[in-house]
Amino acid sequence: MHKFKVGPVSSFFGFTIAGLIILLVSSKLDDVRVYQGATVMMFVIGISSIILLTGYSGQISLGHGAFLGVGGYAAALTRNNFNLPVIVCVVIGVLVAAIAGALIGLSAARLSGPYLAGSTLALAVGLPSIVNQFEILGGEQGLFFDVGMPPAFLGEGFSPYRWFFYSATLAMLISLWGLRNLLNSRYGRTWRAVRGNDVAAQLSGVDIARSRILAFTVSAGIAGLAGVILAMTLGSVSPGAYPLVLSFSLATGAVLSGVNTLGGVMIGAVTLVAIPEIADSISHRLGGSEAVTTNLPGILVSGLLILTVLFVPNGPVEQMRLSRNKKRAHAGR
Amino acid sequence: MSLNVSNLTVHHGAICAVNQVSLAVPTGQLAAIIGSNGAGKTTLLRTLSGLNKPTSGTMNWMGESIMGVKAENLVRRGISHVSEGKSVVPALTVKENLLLGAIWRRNAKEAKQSLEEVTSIFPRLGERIEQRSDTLSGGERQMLAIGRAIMAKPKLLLLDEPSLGLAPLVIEQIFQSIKDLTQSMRLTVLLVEQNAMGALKIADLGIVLNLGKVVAVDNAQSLIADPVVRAAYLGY
Amino acid sequence: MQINRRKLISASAVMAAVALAASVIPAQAAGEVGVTKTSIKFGMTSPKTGAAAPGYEKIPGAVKAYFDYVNDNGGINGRKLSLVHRDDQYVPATAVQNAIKLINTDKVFALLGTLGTASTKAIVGPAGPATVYKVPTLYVNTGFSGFADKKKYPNTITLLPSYVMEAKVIAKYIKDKYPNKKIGIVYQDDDFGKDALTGFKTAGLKFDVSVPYASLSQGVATVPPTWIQKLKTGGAEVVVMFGVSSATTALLGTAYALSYKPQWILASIGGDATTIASSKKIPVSFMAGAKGLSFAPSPNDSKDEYIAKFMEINAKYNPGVAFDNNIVAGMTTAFLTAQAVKAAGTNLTRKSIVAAIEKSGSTFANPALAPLGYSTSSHVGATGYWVGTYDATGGLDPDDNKYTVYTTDSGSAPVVVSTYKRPAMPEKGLPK
Amino acid sequence: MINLLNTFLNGITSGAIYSLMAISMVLVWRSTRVVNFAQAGMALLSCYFGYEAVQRTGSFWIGLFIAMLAGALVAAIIEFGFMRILLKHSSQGPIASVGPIIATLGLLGLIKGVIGVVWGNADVLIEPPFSVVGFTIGENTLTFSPLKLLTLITVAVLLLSMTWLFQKTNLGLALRASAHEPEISRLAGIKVDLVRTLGWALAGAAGAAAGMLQAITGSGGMNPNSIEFMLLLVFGFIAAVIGGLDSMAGALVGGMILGLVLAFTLTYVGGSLVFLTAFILLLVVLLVRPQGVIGQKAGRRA
Repeated sequence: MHKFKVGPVSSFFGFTIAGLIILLVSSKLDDVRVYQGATVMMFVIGISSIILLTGYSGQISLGHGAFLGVGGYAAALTRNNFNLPVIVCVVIGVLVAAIAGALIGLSAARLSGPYLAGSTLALAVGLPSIVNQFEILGGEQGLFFDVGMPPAFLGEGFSPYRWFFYSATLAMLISLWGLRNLLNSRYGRTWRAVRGNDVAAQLSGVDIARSRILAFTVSAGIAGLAGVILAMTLGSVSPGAYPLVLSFSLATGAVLSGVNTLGGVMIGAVTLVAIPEIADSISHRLGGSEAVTTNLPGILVSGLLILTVLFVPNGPVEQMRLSRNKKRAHAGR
Repeated sequence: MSLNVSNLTVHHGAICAVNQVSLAVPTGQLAAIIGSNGAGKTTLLRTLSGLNKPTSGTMNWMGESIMGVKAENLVRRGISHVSEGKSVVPALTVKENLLLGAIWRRNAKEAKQSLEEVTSIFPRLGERIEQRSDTLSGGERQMLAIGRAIMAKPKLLLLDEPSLGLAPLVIEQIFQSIKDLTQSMRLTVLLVEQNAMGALKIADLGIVLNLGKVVAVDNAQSLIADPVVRAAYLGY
Repeated sequence: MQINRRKLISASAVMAAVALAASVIPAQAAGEVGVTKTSIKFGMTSPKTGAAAPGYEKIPGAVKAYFDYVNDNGGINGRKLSLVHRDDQYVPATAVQNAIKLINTDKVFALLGTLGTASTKAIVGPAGPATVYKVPTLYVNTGFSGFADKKKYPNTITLLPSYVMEAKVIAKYIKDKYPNKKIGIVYQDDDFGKDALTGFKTAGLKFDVSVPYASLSQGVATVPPTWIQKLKTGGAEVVVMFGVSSATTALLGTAYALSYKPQWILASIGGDATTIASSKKIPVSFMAGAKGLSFAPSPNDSKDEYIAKFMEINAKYNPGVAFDNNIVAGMTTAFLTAQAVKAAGTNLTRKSIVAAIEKSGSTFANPALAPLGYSTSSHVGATGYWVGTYDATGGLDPDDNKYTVYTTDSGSAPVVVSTYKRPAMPEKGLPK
Repeated sequence: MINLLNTFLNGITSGAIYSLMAISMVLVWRSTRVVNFAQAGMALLSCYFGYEAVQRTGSFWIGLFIAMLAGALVAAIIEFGFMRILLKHSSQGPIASVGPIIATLGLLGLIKGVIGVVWGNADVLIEPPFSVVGFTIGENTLTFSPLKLLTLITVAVLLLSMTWLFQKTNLGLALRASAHEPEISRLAGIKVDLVRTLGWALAGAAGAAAGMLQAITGSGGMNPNSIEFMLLLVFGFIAAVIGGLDSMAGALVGGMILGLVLAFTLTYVGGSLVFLTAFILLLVVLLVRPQGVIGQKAGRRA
């Protein structure tokens, strides 16, 4: 995939086009869909942070929800206490999350797969209880995060959810574009090197620990952005808004998308949001007892996850590329 | 002929590690397989013991084919393999490592007997019987590895580089005990060695492997005498 | 990389396609959303699955059961009541999405009994769907006093008395009944516990021993014993428990294990005898003599006309579901809603139903023994508690056989014995 | 003084349960080099079978037995029908490092779903078989009750029988050998795949036992999303890591350390910090002694 290099500029147009398409399509949608759209964008950002971490630097996190939370809270706190413009709060949210990531990354760099997985899990379990230690964090019911109503030029009665969706989409495009360029930069190559083979990387003079920590920091920052978006769509932050389930969903989404390329990131995000819908329609058709209908979404998503790991471990996009390359090879013969 | 291999071919992915190899070892004989690095010696051995899958060819042991038989089942057919490096379980004590060899026989009494036999062959192991095997010296570990193989009451013993990384004195001991075992237990032995000289000295039969192909088969003494072999593998 | 980019775009196209399947809002027909000549559709989001589900998962069923009962008796003003429920697993993000769906897709007339402070806050907050679409949220199921503030939440109607009120009532009771005794408290170290502390503070009650605990930590076997240790060392003679039922169960369980018997005062949120008894960790008799609070009669007081009726309805319309305080909560919500609909008259609108509750909501028939505080200026629900004593069967009996109801507010108003006379149950338990 | 004693006894009782859970994770780790985040889920499922047994027979012991049996079966089936395929499919590429872990998460979700469908989302409860009233010293009553004593004894018995199994039997020898050197074990004639499945089965049984004890000593009931079981997983993992993740002895020590540290922080520092304490303890161990408190060599001993 590095064969065809595309400079930041031209790729920028690609993303712009993507944005325009989404904008165009979304104009046809009702609030339910645009709100789900906003959620999708939130997931895209969150999942890409995991893909960066896992696919490009070989680390894992089962507790990334914690960093979303940090980002969301940081943004909400700055918004509420200093009443700064939203965009500033977003930036601060990202920075604070990144710093938190750097701190955890320091230790994460020394941990291998299962240890890291468990520790991040423990982090996600442990962190929320902090909100009750400090008055300013507002306890279990959390804090408001009011980004205000849509700008006037969008017209009277313009749905805030559509506004959220636009902002979320913009955030998604910018972060993916940035991430993509970062991954094609020197750092990206280093990460892949480390992922591929520690020893070789070390021999070629790569400071593995540093590159791991950097990856974790960036990842946490992006996660923080997702956290702010989530806070925006909720109009508030609270421990309940960043539950363990969220962390698991992100990991799940990353695997559904395929952890070693950003290409499929949309797939995981859309699936996560679509599953409950699908479950709904299924149980509508088949009826089924309440016990079944209420548990169907969980079963579907878990089942899908397992099937993916079993049969398309590297994700649909990678799979397509592989099979295409195979065909090419055959044609070549 | 107790061990018969013909046209055996083994691939590692694309590379052909063992190419059309044919060889035969009579019962009770010690055959040394020599050859430079990457000649396919180890692969050949691992294939015989069922660790690697052959691509084509035939392998017969006691007249029965052992193609595609799993390693854990070959032991039950009397084939014991001492793999390259000190093939012992470091986390286990010497005694446990030895008992491991007899585990498939599911017979505590026999196991106990074999244990005594082995410790009489390698008294050193007897002295260190309760120690964890990762506290042993290289030579002792090699003895332990061989001892474990013996515990399985094998008919065919496959030895992969028993001399690897050992001091000359120790190497001599090991080779000596291998020779003794072959005779005392009427074993058929396939011995893979870098240390060609040492190996050929104790061997009845010598097989030279190069780039996966058999380039020479003869009785050990005449191989030692052969100038080409000398120049190529014995280094003088 | 080119490939990658194309993928990204096509992927977004895919997602767009998925989204395109969406329905587009049709032009709104005359009359209020969710209301037809013959029907009214309500929406509810609350946990059916997830960590918080056990117990609460019964509430929607109870609401439906009462609605069915009403419908079998001709509905209200010729309209049948229906409820669309969506499971939010107690996750605010899901709750908001559910609310948006209920409003836009299911086209409900109003939301009912949303559960949990965080979720409710996200739904009725500034950017919450209830606010954005100006949809009333009736009888929310949380004790957070904030929602009663009409200015902040013009379309939100609360039901439960606030934690602050409860704390103030307890404080008053302790000062009257247990002067100069050593008082201890175990409370959940979060906002709901802190709300309570504010209440005790305003009522001027100081604690000799105070034991905070992290929410969920009662699930760690090591935790509860330490509470008792602290209480004992502090020599508390009267102990207030202000925590969720799992924590209250844990506390009593450990106390029983230690045969530690102070004078218990169990806050209503965790003091539900059926829940504690069903935990099988202690004999119910151990609760005998403990003080408890409630604003409604206890769920096993079958002599109470409302409870009796609810039991009957539950048996018929919600078969196989054990009757407990969750059922009572659900039916009370439904019962009050039905009356609000009735009061709002045939020309039912989202504005008119809120107005109706503000106007006459305080006079609606309902099991609550404390006065309802609805007025044109306030959306406060029940405004007080009666204090009783648990008997050996876990029933909460009013002291000297009469409900003495203390009433107050979430602010600085004093705690007074209420003179409120609960409206008698209308015939057949139907709004009249 | 009495506080000290109480705190200590609390610590070891809950520590014992963590140890059991930790051991089940260690067993899985040793046989397949996977940390199984579905372990608590599997334990929960087994406990539902145990619950059914208790309902029918009224005997906790039969329930415990059934639960452990179910645990063993469930684990064996999962290893045989799932893990093997999984490890084959996702053995290379970046997925290799995370695939198995994520898959066990999927497993967890699936199990929860199944429980929800079969037993519903409400709480179910198992009645404690022994009195929970604490023993008394003079006029002081301890938090330590016959029930907790029973818990300790059960754990002790299980641990002893496992130690016997591992140290004195051929199966144990096979389990330990294949955990460390699968190839050599094959050459010794051990059917490593079968042994692996047995390892999982043992782990499943241990987890189920931990679950049953949690269910009777814990404060709440069991439900598909039981927080107590989620915590059991996290604490079990932490305990396992403290012990070096590779050693059963370590798991025991780890569980006890975790139990005691929690108990003492709770009594003498503050009640609101239990989860953070656990997390910090984990980090400290990972950074200061990644090989676990009882050290590399010992940590490797089977």
